[in-house]
Amino acid sequence: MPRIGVFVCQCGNNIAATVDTKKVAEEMAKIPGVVYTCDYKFMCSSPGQETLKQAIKENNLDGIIVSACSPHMHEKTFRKASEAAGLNPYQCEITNIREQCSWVHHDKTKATGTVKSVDLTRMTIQRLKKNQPLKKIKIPVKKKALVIGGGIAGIQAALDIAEGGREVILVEKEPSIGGNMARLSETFPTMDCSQCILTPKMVEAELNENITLYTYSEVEKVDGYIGNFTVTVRRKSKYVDEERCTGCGECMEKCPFKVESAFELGLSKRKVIYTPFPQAVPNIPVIDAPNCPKIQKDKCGACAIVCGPKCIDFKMEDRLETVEVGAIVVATGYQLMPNERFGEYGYGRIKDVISGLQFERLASSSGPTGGEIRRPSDGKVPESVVFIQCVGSRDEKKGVSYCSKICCMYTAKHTKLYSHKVHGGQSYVFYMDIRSGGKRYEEFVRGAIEHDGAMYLRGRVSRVYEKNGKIIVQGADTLSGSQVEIEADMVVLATAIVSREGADGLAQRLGIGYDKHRFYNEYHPKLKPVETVTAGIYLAGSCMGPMDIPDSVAQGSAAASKVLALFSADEMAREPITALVNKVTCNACWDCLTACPYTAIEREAIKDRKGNIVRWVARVNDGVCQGCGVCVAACRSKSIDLKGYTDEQVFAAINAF
Amino acid sequence: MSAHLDKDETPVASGSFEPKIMAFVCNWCTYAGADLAGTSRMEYRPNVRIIKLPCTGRIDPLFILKAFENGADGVLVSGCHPGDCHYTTGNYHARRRWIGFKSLMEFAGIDMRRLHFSWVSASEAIKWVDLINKVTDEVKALGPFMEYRGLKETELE
Amino acid sequence: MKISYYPGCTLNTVAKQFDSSARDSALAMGFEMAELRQWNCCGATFPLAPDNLMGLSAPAKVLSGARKEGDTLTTLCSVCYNVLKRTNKVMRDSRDKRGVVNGFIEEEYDGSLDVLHYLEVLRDRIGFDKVKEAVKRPLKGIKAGAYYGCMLLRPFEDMGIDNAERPTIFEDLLKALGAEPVEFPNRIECCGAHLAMNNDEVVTRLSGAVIDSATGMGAELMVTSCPLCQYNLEKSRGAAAGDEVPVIYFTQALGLALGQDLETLGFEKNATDVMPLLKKKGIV
Amino acid sequence: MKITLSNADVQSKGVARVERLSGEDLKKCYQCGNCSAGCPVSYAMEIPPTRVMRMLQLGKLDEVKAANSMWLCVGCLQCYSRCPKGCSVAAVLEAMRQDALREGADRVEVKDLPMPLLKKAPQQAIVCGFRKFVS
Ligand SMILES: Cc1cc2nc3c(=O)[nH]c(=O)nc-3n(C[C@H](O)[C@H](O)[C@H](O)COP(=O)(O)OP(=O)(O)OC[C@H]3O[C@@H](n4cnc5c(N)ncnc54)[C@H](O)[C@@H]3O)c2cc1C
Ligand SMILES: Cc1cc2nc3c(=O)[nH]c(=O)nc-3n(C[C@H](O)[C@H](O)[C@H](O)COP(=O)(O)OP(=O)(O)OC[C@H]3O[C@@H](n4cnc5c(N)ncnc54)[C@H](O)[C@@H]3O)c2cc1C
Ligand code: SF4
Ligand code: SF4
Ligand code: SF4
Ligand code: SF4
Ligand code: SF4
Ligand code: SF4
Ligand code: SF4
Ligand code: SF4
Repeated sequence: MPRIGVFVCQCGNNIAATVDTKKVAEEMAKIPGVVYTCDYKFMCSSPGQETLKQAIKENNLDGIIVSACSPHMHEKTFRKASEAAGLNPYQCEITNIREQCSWVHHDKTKATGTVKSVDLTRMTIQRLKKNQPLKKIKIPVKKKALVIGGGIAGIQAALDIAEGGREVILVEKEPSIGGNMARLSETFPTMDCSQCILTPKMVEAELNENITLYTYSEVEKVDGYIGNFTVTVRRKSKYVDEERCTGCGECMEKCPFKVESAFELGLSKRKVIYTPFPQAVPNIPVIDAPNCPKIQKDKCGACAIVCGPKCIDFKMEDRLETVEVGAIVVATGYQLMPNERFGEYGYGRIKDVISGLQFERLASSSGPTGGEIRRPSDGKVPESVVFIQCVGSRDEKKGVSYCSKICCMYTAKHTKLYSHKVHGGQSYVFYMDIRSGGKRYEEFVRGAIEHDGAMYLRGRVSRVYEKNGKIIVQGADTLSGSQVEIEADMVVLATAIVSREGADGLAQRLGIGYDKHRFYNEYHPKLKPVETVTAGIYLAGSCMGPMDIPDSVAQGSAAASKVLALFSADEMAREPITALVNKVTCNACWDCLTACPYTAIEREAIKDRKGNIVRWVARVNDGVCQGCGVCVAACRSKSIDLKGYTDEQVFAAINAF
Repeated sequence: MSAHLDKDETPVASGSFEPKIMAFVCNWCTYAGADLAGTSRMEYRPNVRIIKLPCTGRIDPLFILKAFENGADGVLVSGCHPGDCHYTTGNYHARRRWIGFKSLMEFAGIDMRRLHFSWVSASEAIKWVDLINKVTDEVKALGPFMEYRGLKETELE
Repeated sequence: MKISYYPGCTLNTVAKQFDSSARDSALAMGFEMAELRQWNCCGATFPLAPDNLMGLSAPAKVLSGARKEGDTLTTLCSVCYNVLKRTNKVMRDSRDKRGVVNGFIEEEYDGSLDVLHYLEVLRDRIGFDKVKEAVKRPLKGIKAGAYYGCMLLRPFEDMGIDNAERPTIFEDLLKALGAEPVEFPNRIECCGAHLAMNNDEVVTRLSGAVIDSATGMGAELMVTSCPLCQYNLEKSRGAAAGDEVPVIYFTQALGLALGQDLETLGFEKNATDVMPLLKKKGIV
Repeated sequence: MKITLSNADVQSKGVARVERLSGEDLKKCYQCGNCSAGCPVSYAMEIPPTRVMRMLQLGKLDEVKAANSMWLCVGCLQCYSRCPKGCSVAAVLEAMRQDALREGADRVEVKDLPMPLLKKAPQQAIVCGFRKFVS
């Protein structure tokens, strides 16, 4: 026979005013198994808790009910008190007779609140009889983090984690870290030079002893769960021995072949053995194998001849490396939507129609023109430049429905850069709305208009074509209500920010969610902006959606603080509300496996004594299971149950209805 | 198990039928929404008894049948709004299963007007109150649900 | 190979040269354009308001008749093509509208016809390389501007003949014929269409801009695929700077390149004389 | 210009009818101006396409009807094919034209058409023209 105690709280007058707590206690005393009841003014007060502890000890209670406020208020309090009194905390249950009775049923004469309190407490008692003592799950935590993506967000996260004294591996798929920010010239809203503020951070990341850079590498596989991830990283062959290379650059100097530079977005060429840009970190070249005649057909080999330390190895192969980490930060960034989709704007056909990022390269002092604004076709300094905003953004039909958030700002920046660099030049901006909601952002845009003389036209451009060596832009200015035609020397498209090619594949490997635009989903857009639904995996930067540098950096730091918090204890305690499989009855239908939102269910082989697999069953990974119970309802053979909410417990409550 | 209070103390006014409603709600949204109705001191019909589950995805059709067996005149299932689920997709599973439920319940001879499915978020106290009042009144109009009560007695024998 | 052919009203009257040169060229390319036994006017405009189902009955009737004669229907005039292709799509995709329209015309047509423009037949069924092989009188040295107009391309989701903003099908044909196509900006802009009826100002302005745009890029010849475009361009020549440029149907260019007798090509029916150009280039 | 706005304008039944006839949802238009920018006859319209959409959003159907815009639209679909929101001003104008024609407001009189035109113009121009301008 169980020994149950029931404590009915009056909550001052909050409960007692409409619920007859004494009566409730009396009624409960009649239920078989209930050996102790009382009603008390403030159960959560220190004396209240003392009463509870004492009663447990004195009456040797093996389960208690506190009929009081919502479990969301004080379940923790009373479970802690129970534990202090030597009772398993999960043998303490709460009945909510305040939010569900006294506060919503005010009619004392009809005693509705009292009746309901009696019913609810009775249901809880019967449920409690089926409770099993549970133990908090302890998970060991490996205090090493993996950051995927070495843009500004990833660099910031890595630096902050390293600063907190933990080891970090930073995986970057390109030969250098830096991401898109490395391409930018000067940056809004303060107009500092991007390289000047980024390069020190890149170098810091390289020199920090807690950070290991894996450049030219990609995450291939992710196993495990929070605190215990096993990640397989493909380290693509650089054909250059990183340990020995001094970064002297001789090889690049002597390599006779050139191809279009992806970093420069086709505005200039680079050698086949290359670093993407001069300030690359690490400053170690890689060979672009598909374009190297030596690797393809054994011709050339010039680089190997000139390399002093002899670090070039044309036979080098990709390596797979496994790393064990406790947390992962995903910071894989964004790319621009391919402009070719907008044939009416002539991108790809008219050489001087370029993208915003290409303009950044033209304006950058380390770019192909040394920072002079010259048009790609003939190197002429353009006397008039038309900027078109929202290309592909806010365009349900050919592009994406969302606003790319940063292009209003960078277009204003471009007009400023242009007016500073080309005196007498005129910029025109076609916009639909100006979105400049940030600190000093609106002032920045107004400055472009009022101080730097950009001509803003409210309207969209219908088409762009060439005529007699000029680019004709045909648009509308809806404020004056007229069609507008402008003869321009160059056109810059503020193209939509979209997720990286392959972002969905990485998400699937990591088990995190993404939206229909393949941007990664945060756990909660307001309250958990850098967490994912998968515990232990965090997000930072523009892989979540369009974002400027201040936001990306803030998120990098936020993700790092989450990682450091996780790493602050050796073990992580988790609520023991997890699913459990009955291996005897499980018939391996895998319904649970497909239903589980967290991929917490694995296939387990049952082996005979000789080690032969005799059959398969489902197994729940306690580290991953979040206790939703979806699998339980999915299992047709009733072979899986949820601790703390077992079928038995729920049926007991229903039966007491 | 019948009521432990003496007959004359029950809120049932003589002659008028007061239905019993069982509500299965999720811990994160609807339970919190009901709490908010409490903290806001809103009043609603006293006929509902809540059973808290982690997620509507945990709900088994048998829970509902069992509730009817045990004297429920109506059953309510409520959880997070689509896209808002604490467990990301639990409520989608619940919703998908709901289609199956429905035909099962109909097959079992349950008038679908006695079974309600709803979304109430943690901030929708008013929606919760309106929902309980509406469900109570509708089930009240339908009268007591007797078909399943017998089952339990025979089962117990 | 035989392909059902819908000429449409205009090709039986003012645009006979468009029709005859197409038929002759088809034969030269190894297929026969089999004129539908019975046909009516397509209505010359696809009803833009989806509510107007009556407007679909005439073209649906054409399609329904054509389906009884085969599974493919080809046309020459861009307008007919636009109307028939879009109507066909409605009949295929919308069960409701199909029901109503079939009710009007007392037929059971299901949209299962393939509606192809003659250009598509050449590109997809014959192949431009085959056309190129068959050329006997290459249009060498002629800078030709292909004028698409609106109806061949828009709306893209319905027509799908080519990229709506940057089509190449027309230029590809001209290339196969040995000409030098010039891509000019206004090749997909409107000529003024039916405003020919009551608004000369607009037509002259739009068509004039088309011609200017083409000659500005060096076109010496303009090629069309629609009698209305042809008419508007011819009529507006006076307004344009590139006044001298002759305008012909693409099938005339095709027939010319395939080596047909000049007399059969009906150049004399065009408002502009193409002969001086051909002579200058040494083609005739 | 000044207009007065009332609920009856904003919730205009006439505009709702145009929406029904055209199959277009006028609320979708966010006034980007692309249609006006690309419309070949916008220069001659008393109310250019973008503003047509705006005036209808405001319920000012009569103003749009009184303007020449719907009679000038050549149906080239430049507006529709480039509208980022997938709106067809062409369909809206056609619906209004249909409405006007059904009320018997013919735009051209057949007897006024010049003979040379009737003789030389392609049939399709005349058929199409009649369908756009005559009830
Ligand atoms: C034209 C233009 C101008 C701009 N100007 C400004 C400005 O003036 N001010 C401002 O605040 N912001 C500006 N921005 C925005 C700025 O570029 C971004 O806010 C910032 O770069 C985002 O950083 P990130 O780290 O999130 O992403 P990214 O910079 O995109 O970095 C992501 C990194 O992850 C790597 N990566 C991707 N996938 C993988 C993978 N699977 N495995 C390993 N590595 C991977 C990439 O190679 C890259 O290095 C501008 C943007 C544009 C387009
Ligand atoms: C009308 C309106 C609607 C909004 N709606 C939304 C919405 O739908 N979604 C959304 O995301 N955001 C919304 N916001 C914005 C949202 O309110 C803010 O983002 C958020 O409240 C900011 O939180 P905070 O903690 O920074 O500041 P606050 O909420 O202002 O908190 C600051 C706290 O500090 C205390 N404090 C101040 N000075 C001192 C001092 N010297 N010593 C001690 N304590 C001090 C204050 O008393 C206060 O409690 C809305 C804002 C407004 C005005
Ligand atoms: S336990 Fe809850 S109900 Fe009791 S006194 Fe504390 S707050 Fe009030
Ligand atoms: S020459 Fe050798 S050491 Fe110098 S950068 Fe090239 S690979 Fe490195
Ligand atoms: S072997 Fe390849 S990388 Fe080396 S110099 Fe030759 S082309 Fe360049
Ligand atoms: S930020 Fe500005 S330019 Fe970019 S999509 Fe949004 S509104 Fe358009
Ligand atoms: S309870 Fe939820 S998270 Fe846990 S195994 Fe089942 S479905 Fe997965
Ligand atoms: S659903 Fe049930 S029977 Fe099927 S695999 Fe999972 S636990 Fe086993
Ligand atoms: S293009 Fe479309 S959204 Fe833009 S103004 Fe015209 S109708 Fe409106
Ligand atoms: S269809 Fe009409 S409104 Fe649209 S662009 Fe053409 S002429 Fe202008």
